[in-house]
Amino acid sequence: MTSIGTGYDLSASTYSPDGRIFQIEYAGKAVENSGTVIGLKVKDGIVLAVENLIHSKLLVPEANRRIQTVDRHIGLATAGFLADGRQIANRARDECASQRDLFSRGPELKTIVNRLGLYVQAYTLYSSVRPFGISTILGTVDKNGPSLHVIEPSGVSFGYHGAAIGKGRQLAKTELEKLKLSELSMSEAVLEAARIIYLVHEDAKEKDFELEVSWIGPESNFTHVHVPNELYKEACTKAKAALETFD
Amino acid sequence: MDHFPSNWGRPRNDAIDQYATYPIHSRPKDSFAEGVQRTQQPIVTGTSVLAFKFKDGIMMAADTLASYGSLARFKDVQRLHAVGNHTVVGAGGDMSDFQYIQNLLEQLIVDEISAQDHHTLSPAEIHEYLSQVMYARRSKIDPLWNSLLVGGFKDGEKYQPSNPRRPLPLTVYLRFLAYVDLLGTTYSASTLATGYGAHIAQPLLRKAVESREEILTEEQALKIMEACMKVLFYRDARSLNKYQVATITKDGVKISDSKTLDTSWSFAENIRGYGAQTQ
Amino acid sequence: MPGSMVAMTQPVQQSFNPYTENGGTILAIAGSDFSVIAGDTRQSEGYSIQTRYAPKVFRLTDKAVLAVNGFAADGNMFVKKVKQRLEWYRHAHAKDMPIRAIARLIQTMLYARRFFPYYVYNILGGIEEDGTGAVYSFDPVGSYERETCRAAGAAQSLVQPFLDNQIYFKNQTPAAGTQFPQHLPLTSVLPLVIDSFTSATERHIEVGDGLEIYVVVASGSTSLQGLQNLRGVQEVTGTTDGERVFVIRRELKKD
Amino acid sequence: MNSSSIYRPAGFDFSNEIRNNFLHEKGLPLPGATSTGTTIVGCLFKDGIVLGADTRATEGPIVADKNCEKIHYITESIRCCGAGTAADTEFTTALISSNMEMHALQTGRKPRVVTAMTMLKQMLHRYQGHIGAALVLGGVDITGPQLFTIHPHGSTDKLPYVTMGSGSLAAMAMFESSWKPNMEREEALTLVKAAIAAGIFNDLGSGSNVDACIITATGTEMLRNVEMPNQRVQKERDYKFRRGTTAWRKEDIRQLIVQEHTKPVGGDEMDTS
Amino acid sequence: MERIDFDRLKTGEVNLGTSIMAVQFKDGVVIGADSRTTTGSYIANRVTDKLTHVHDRIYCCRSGSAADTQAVADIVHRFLQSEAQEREETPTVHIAASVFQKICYGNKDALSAGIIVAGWDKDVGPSVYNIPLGGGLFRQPWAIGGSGSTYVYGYCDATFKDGWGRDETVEFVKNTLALAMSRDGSSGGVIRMCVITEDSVQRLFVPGNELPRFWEGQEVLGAASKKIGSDVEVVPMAVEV
Amino acid sequence: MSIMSHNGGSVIAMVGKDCVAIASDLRLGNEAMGISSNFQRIFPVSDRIYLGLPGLATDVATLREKFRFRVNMYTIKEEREIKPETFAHLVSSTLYEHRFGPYFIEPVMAGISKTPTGGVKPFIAATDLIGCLNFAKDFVVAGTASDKLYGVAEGLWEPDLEPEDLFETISQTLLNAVDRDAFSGWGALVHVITKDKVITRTLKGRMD
Repeated sequence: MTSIGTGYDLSASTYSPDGRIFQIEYAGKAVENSGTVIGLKVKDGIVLAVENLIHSKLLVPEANRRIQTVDRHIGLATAGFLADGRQIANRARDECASQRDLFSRGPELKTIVNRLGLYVQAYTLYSSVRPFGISTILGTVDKNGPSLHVIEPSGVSFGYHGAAIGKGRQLAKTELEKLKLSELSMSEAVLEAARIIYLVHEDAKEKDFELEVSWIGPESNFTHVHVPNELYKEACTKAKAALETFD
Repeated sequence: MDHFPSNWGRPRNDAIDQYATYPIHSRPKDSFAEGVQRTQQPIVTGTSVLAFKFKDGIMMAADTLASYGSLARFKDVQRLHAVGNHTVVGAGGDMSDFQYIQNLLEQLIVDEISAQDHHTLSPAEIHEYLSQVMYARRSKIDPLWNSLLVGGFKDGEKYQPSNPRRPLPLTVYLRFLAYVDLLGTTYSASTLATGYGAHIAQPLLRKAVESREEILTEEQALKIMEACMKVLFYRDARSLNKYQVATITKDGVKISDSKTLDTSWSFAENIRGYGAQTQ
Repeated sequence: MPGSMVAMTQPVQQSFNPYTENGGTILAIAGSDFSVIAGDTRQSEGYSIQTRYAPKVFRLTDKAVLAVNGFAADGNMFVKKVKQRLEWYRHAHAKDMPIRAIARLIQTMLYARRFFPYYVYNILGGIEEDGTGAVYSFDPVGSYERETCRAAGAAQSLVQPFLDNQIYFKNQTPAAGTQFPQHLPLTSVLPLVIDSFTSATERHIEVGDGLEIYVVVASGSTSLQGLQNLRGVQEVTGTTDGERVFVIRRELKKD
Repeated sequence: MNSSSIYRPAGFDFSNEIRNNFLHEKGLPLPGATSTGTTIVGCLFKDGIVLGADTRATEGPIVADKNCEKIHYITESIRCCGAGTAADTEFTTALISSNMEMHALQTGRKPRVVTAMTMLKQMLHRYQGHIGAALVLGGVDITGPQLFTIHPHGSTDKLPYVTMGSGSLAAMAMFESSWKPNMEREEALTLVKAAIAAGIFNDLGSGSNVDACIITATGTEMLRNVEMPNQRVQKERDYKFRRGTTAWRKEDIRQLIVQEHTKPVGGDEMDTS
Repeated sequence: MERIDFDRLKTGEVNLGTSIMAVQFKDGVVIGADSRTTTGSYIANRVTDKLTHVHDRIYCCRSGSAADTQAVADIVHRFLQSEAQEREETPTVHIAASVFQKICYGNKDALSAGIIVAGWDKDVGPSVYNIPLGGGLFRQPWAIGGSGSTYVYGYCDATFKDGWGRDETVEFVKNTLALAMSRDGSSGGVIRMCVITEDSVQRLFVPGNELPRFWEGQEVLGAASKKIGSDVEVVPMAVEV
Repeated sequence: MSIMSHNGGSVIAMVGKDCVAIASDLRLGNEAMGISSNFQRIFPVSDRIYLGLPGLATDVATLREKFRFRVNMYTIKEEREIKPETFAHLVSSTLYEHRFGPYFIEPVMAGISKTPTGGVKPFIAATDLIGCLNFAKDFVVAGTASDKLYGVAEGLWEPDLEPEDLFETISQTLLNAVDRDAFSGWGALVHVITKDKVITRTLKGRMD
């Protein structure tokens, strides 16, 4: 951390002499500390999966989800500060509602991502605020087919075929690249996503985790929902089995 | 209730335009006409909505006409709107206000989905929401010029009425049917009808349905509904012989394609004149 | 449009009227240690019956029951808001609000809307903190009074003089050496309530269909006996000690 | 109309008009008359006509008469149900009934239903709707069973089944869903009773009992209170007062039977010997 | 202006909202009308006969106030009967129309009546007279009237041809009325028609369920075709109970 | 404020066992201001027929004379006493003559007639201001307190009351009804008509 002690990292409104904004990079660190989140854009849908690290055994299972729904057909998953994730989701909901109000139909994800990007970027301009400590994966299926986007703490956003953020992102990306995403069916993608999450968790075995998987596609009537219980259990079992053979 | 939407919420005045027969563009000028909200009079209007309980749920129907004064302006407008999986809202009155209400409900459902909290809106909750909206708007003297029926069927918790403070929830499927209008007036009964239907279909419905709610099958219910729609078409000058039926059962909401009524006129062939005339 | 008709059409203002009337009648009678609050269940507009069952009498607490009559939408909204205030009171004070305070609360709430009133006649019945039966009656903007009996609503003018005669013994001279009782026992009050409503049903077109009679009884009252085996009675008490609330349902004529 | 005075001709007397208009202009609203909110119906069947009516008369929201008669006599084989302003239906039908009797006596024939209808519509049209009578006229004459409605402005309709009054929509719903041509007498009566009942139970302006009248070529059968679905229940107690309950100031008793006491007066007994 | 002047209707008066029509052809006239009578939006009579006989070969079609038009038609009917007796010849359509016109014009403040008189006489053969509100008299080859007529002027102008025979004329009347009835809430029910020729008066009846039908495609796009799928249940987040 | 309540006043008639009763209040007002507490609005028509005329005081006077005249003419022409039923129709048609300029009176009649068998038949009737007759079997009411009278009478009336009981019932009905009416009251007068006598009593009533 070359920045430490230089004084250029005290405010998001200050560049370092080499043209960096350290606060944003620190925010990136916050994302890296978080459980892995991946998103898959497959043949006819989107699958999101989260490695939800359990920091206390006292938590109620399934109570603190990191995949959120922002509109009927838009799902959102964050890596980083959970609270910031909630904030971004609420903002996304407001944006969706205002689009619906204006056009009497479901919003396009591109618009929402752009507006959220601007929103996140605004938090990199002022000394009085800190940038968002999250990266966000958004997915939807609309009349143009599935689409998947990631918004980073800087406010930048890109579209992806497969995305991974958080602690295990490198390994996850490698695994994603091996897949023929455009040929996968939704259920296959769920199994793959579960397998990848279980795989990347290997590095942090000491911590417990909870797998979260949601999808959007014909199977879910184009609504963003968590996958049905049977499929979820199947995915977990198979992921664990795969882990055995992987070793 | 007055069966003509223009008169809803107005002081009753039989001296002028008792039946709202004025063509819209030549109505007597309202002294407040300038600077008044557009909803002070309905323009494109739908007529009655009917609904009642039967063994497996709720059945609701409305014809597909939207009138502009006495002009039959749009002949295939859907006036039944599904809200989530358990509820249907049917509307009479101003169609632009109804479209606004549809948007409200759509957003309500999206918000509910987004919450992901083990809860989907029950028909009773949707009705409560609508009555709050309608009452709030009437209190602003800017009403949504509609009368709405809310029908639904959902599993829910039934409280022991004998002990309201310590509810013992029983999970049962509950049929729900209630009314709300532009004044925020609400009520519930096993048969309901808005607008013109309140006068002409309600007597038939009460006779056919009351005390048989637990016996009537969907097939029988459909027959009753068809009979009522037919009588309404015979007797309501703002109705159409095309209508849709919504059935809400535990399998969810089903809204039919529009059906055409089979009507009978042959008895009139030999009627001549209005008195002594015979040829 | 012909000019001659303009003069006739002009004074007509077709502006929106935010009120309507929904018929029905309510009444309440206070006994020495009980209170009876009753209302019919018909809701109508014009010549149409909207529903044969729309309650007008609501249990607020175990010692207070509120009857509302007039414009149904305002009535329901008002009851909802009163209940909300009582809930807040419970959260703040860990007990039910006494009826005397509820009465004043209702006045304040009504008067707050002095210039866009709730078009509702309220009658509040229940048990005071000293264990006596109480009836409070209100006008739509909050003027109120504690009384022994009161009728309100569409058939108020039919029922009230009858109650004057039968409850207050107005215009009656007692037999020599006797006195009329200050309070009637519950067994005398209930028949009077029922007869008041059957009479009103006979002569007023907006009254009928069903009758709901709430009885609030002070703890340890002798009125409890006989109440439990009455036809169509149901207990709706919320707590286990203290006052008890019962509701008696009867049919009225449906024409 | 009808001459109850020998000093002035028949017809309406407008002498109070000026005074009443003056009062009205001072802002005093004119009071309403008794109206029969009413459900009245008529229905053709194989051999004749069935007429039906409820029996409630109202003054605003108050029931003025719980069991009034709304099926009026025109002739033996013609009857007329009235809705609207009660006095108007009463007197209009009475006048036409009288005219029909005169007509029958003058022509020496049984009068026809169309004759009554024409008299009624011409009279009502003359008064331009100010006589508020909405009528259902039915009867059997030489041309067979005839059924008409007459609106207050004097328009008429000839139909096999008709309804009028505030409950007409409820009653018409029954007819539209159940009427069929060439019904039997009992079927028709049942249908008419159902139509009136629909009015009684769904229209607040109608209530109490069902009256019906069956007219066929062979005779007329007036079924007064053929259904009584709204009898008052027994009161919970009796309300007889103790005699002496009411305090009074002054009493005056006028004997209608003149008491005669014969009492011999004075003098000695007459000597009859 | 053909439109029924609703201001003139008295409170609660029965109104023949109405679509009426008369067309002359070589051998006679075809007259037609819908059958709806309304008080406001209540259909007081759904099978009214608005084709009123006033003499052997003369009929009128009535629109406006039911009471007024019936009264006027009754007066004319009576007049023509006595006229025929007195003059010992059948009155002409023109005479009938003139009497109608006289009454309507002379009482224009009190009446709301729009009447079409049509028939056959030996003077001129077939003829159609239109007496709109106000009491003017206009002879026309075809005439339409009543509230429904405003919707079909264009259709009539575009369709009518001189020199039609009986059947074509009947079709024209039937189609015009069906179009008017389908758009005008104050018209509807059945179509009654009369073909009046020298030899006969023939009644035609088209029941309400057999009216000519025209384009009935989807008129409002989008809204009605909205997909109503049953949503998949949301898998709930655990909530402490 | 209607013309009917300009002077105030109410009348009620009830049927008993072989008797009838008719009662009225005694107030004459000018709108809310009381003028007299001794205003007569029930008049004998014959020995056994009484007529109550609640409504506009000027019309009370006019109609009272009109009916006196017409009943006298009837008696002279027919050479018999008028029956209550006949009188009711006379009242009805007199009012209907004025259909389009009515008297502001809603008459109430009570009387008893003899049956051919020697018994007596009680009779009551009322009409609205244009003469629509209402032959009730129990009670008839009219005037500014009519709503209240309907309510109380419907509660208190019972069939087959003896004259003295009928007196109590009609008096209690009237007094309690007019106490809730601002335009009626100031004392009351009751006539009970039986086969052989007419009992007339002046009641004590509230004077506010």
